[in-house]
Amino acid sequence: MSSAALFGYCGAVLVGLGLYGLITRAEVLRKILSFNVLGSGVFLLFGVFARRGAAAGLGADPVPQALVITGIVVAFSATALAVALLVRLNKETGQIIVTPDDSEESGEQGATR
Amino acid sequence: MMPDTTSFIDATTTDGYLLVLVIVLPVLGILLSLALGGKFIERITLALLLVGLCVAIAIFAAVLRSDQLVVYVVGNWQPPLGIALRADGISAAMVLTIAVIVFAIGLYARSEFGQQKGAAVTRSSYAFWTLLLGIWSGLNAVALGDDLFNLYVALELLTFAAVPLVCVKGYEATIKAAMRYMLFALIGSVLYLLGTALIYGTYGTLDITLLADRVQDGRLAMTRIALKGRKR
Amino acid sequence: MTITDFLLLAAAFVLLMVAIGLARILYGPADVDRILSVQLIGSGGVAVLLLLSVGMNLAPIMDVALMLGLLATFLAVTFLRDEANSSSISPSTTEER
Amino acid sequence: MTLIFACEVVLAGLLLAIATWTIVARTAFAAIVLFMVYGLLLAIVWVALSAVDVALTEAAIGGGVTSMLLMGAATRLRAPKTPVADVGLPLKIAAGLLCALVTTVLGAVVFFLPDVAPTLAPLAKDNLAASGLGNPVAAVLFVFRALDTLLEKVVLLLALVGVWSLASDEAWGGVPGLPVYARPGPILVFLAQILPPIGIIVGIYMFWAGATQPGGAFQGGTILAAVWLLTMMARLQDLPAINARWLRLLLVVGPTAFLAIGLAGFFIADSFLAYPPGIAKPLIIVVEATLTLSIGVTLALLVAGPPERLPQR
Amino acid sequence: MRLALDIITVVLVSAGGFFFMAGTIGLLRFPDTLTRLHALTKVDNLGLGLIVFGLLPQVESRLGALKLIAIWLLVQMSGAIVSQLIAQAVRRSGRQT
Repeated sequence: MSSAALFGYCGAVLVGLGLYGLITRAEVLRKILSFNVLGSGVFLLFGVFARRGAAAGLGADPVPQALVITGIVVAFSATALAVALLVRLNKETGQIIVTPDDSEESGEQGATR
Repeated sequence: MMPDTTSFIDATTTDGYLLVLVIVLPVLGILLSLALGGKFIERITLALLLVGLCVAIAIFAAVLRSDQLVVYVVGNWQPPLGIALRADGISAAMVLTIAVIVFAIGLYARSEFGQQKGAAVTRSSYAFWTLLLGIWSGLNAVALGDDLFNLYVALELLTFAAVPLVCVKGYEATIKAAMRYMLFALIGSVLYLLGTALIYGTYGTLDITLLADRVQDGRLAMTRIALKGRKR
Repeated sequence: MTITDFLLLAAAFVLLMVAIGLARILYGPADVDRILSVQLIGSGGVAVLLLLSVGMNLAPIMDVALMLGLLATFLAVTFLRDEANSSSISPSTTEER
Repeated sequence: MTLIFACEVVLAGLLLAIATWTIVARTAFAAIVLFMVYGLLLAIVWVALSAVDVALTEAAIGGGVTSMLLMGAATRLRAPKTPVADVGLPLKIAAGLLCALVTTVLGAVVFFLPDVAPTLAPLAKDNLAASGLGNPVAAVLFVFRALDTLLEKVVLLLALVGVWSLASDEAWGGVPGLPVYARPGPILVFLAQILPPIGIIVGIYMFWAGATQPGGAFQGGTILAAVWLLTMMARLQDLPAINARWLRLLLVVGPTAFLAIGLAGFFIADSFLAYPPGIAKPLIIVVEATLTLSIGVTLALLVAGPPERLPQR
Repeated sequence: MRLALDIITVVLVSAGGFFFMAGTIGLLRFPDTLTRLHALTKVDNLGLGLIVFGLLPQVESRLGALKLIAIWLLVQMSGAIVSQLIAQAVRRSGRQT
């Protein structure tokens, strides 16, 4: 097994783990964390493709590397926005989860200024 | 049909710069709105929208007239290394539709988010106009981008503008909705990226037109069908 | 065994030690214990990266070590900061179970 | 089995263990600390994959600032009165099966990858000289795929506008609610006094080195952001109000320079975002230098969150 | 000459690795946070320090050696300060419980 393949399997497991956390954890903060784990798994797969594409004296294909750098920054922006929404949600409702739709009436009340 | 792709070199067409313009115009507005702290943001947005509408019409006319793609190879770096913007009939129509709708929204929103003369810019008004520009830029980039990863960045641009717009009024129900939207957008974006990774790992390019030619029959036939629409 | 092999072996050994140490600290039970892990991954990670950098003769890896050391410090401070004005679901200084 | 592979196996095992723990940890605080360790470990993994540029970015942003952000969120959240229940066991099992399936399929994809990997590395290498840069990753980011990088800067700024838009109407234009020490202790103040000079030097070094070797605007900018946040936490510096003019100018100077030079490409080079040969490198250095500043300020403000109070007069 | 330098490296790096091991054992065996912190500082000071000095003979360029020492100094200094902060946090939490 090559090292690229090793980390490829690693990435595959991380994607599964992140997805599991996103589905099963109720707390939004934990969902955001899981999203970051999932994202890093995907980036790792990019890294594996980059490593496999090592050629012309370069240790890894620079194009996927650049994509991952852009991806990491975008994922951070997404996390920042999600966190800000969560903090605001918590301020409004006192909840750290997105409550299901049965509390829609209270939402309507909130909407009537 | 198309000649063999290996011999084909993309070239910027004479009207290609219009494609850049229609993506860059809203970006200019966003930068101005941040730099000026929201002063004149309403007027700037409407002016840019008007110019953008003209550019969109020009793109549509160019496609209609030449009956060919309008192409812009950014930085003159050919795909697969570089990024190309391409407008065929559908994307030109999309850009025009987007421009018309966003312009109409801008006119309509003046009553609610308009700025009073001399008054300091309010939160909702500032956020609305800036994010509207963001949506416009994102939509244009989605319609014109011909590169899977460029499309990803454009989709994120769209999401980050759309989510805060959902709750720009700040009511509890809208914040809940925005939170939900955000969570689904997170999953969607990361899975899209996963697909992009797999495609790059298999075919070594992200350019959609090149991909449509490289994807062979049998393997990933659905992808081929999905991409074929863009093939010339 | 060349010196390169030795350095890589040392890197693997240090990594293993850090891994075991991390497992212990992260287990808790108090959250203050967990903050120690930031410190451990900081110094241990720097050691591993320096060994790899010299062992594989790749100078840029040293920059990663520098980044790791610097960021670990900032992070430790962030956690301690939040530890200080503990509220809501931030760190519990008492034992969990 | 080579020694380096032994290293990698330990690394991979540790990474997966920490990742699993992050997902299943009981308290949010424990999960965040675990995630931080995970991020720093991931940086070592990227080194093992010969992607030093990514390793720097991961350590700085993926592990570093993201954990700061999450930690800040955890302290700001008020815990609900009722404990939060996760989904029931049947759904957990179903989700577990689904995720196991996803993992298996991805693992199979990795296993069945063709022997000859497709790559753009030779193409990038051939055009490296024409790009004017020595670092191929920087060349992809700022030359070959410059449009992505430009749009990504806009994404960052839009995210900031989005975060700000979540402020209350009264606090608009005010000061972000970064939780600061009530009374920072002397040790922290000392640290906040000596670390910034070092951080600034390292930050500038990262950006400067980026043209020829791994490093660049993101990595440098992140360090600047961390340094700035530290001084604000230690109360050596006040948080700025978001409508401060200098702040807004710093936010846009990088993207504006990038866009301006890109547009100038229409006239002085042959295309948008093309650089005229000969002065390509100085132009890109200007872009990167201003971007380092802008990214630093943007990241710090994203961590600091929406404005919460008006500045004191 | 080469051989002598290599021997220095092997000895110092091994000693550094030993302290990493000692630190890990300390983390595993010590009963409370403060003593575990004590074990951790051994890793910081001696483990990393010895490894850095062991690596110095292997670095060809003067700049590389300088960077190595700079990294060590940085980790050393921030490690000392952060340990202080952690100890403070431990004492505070001790009062609370």
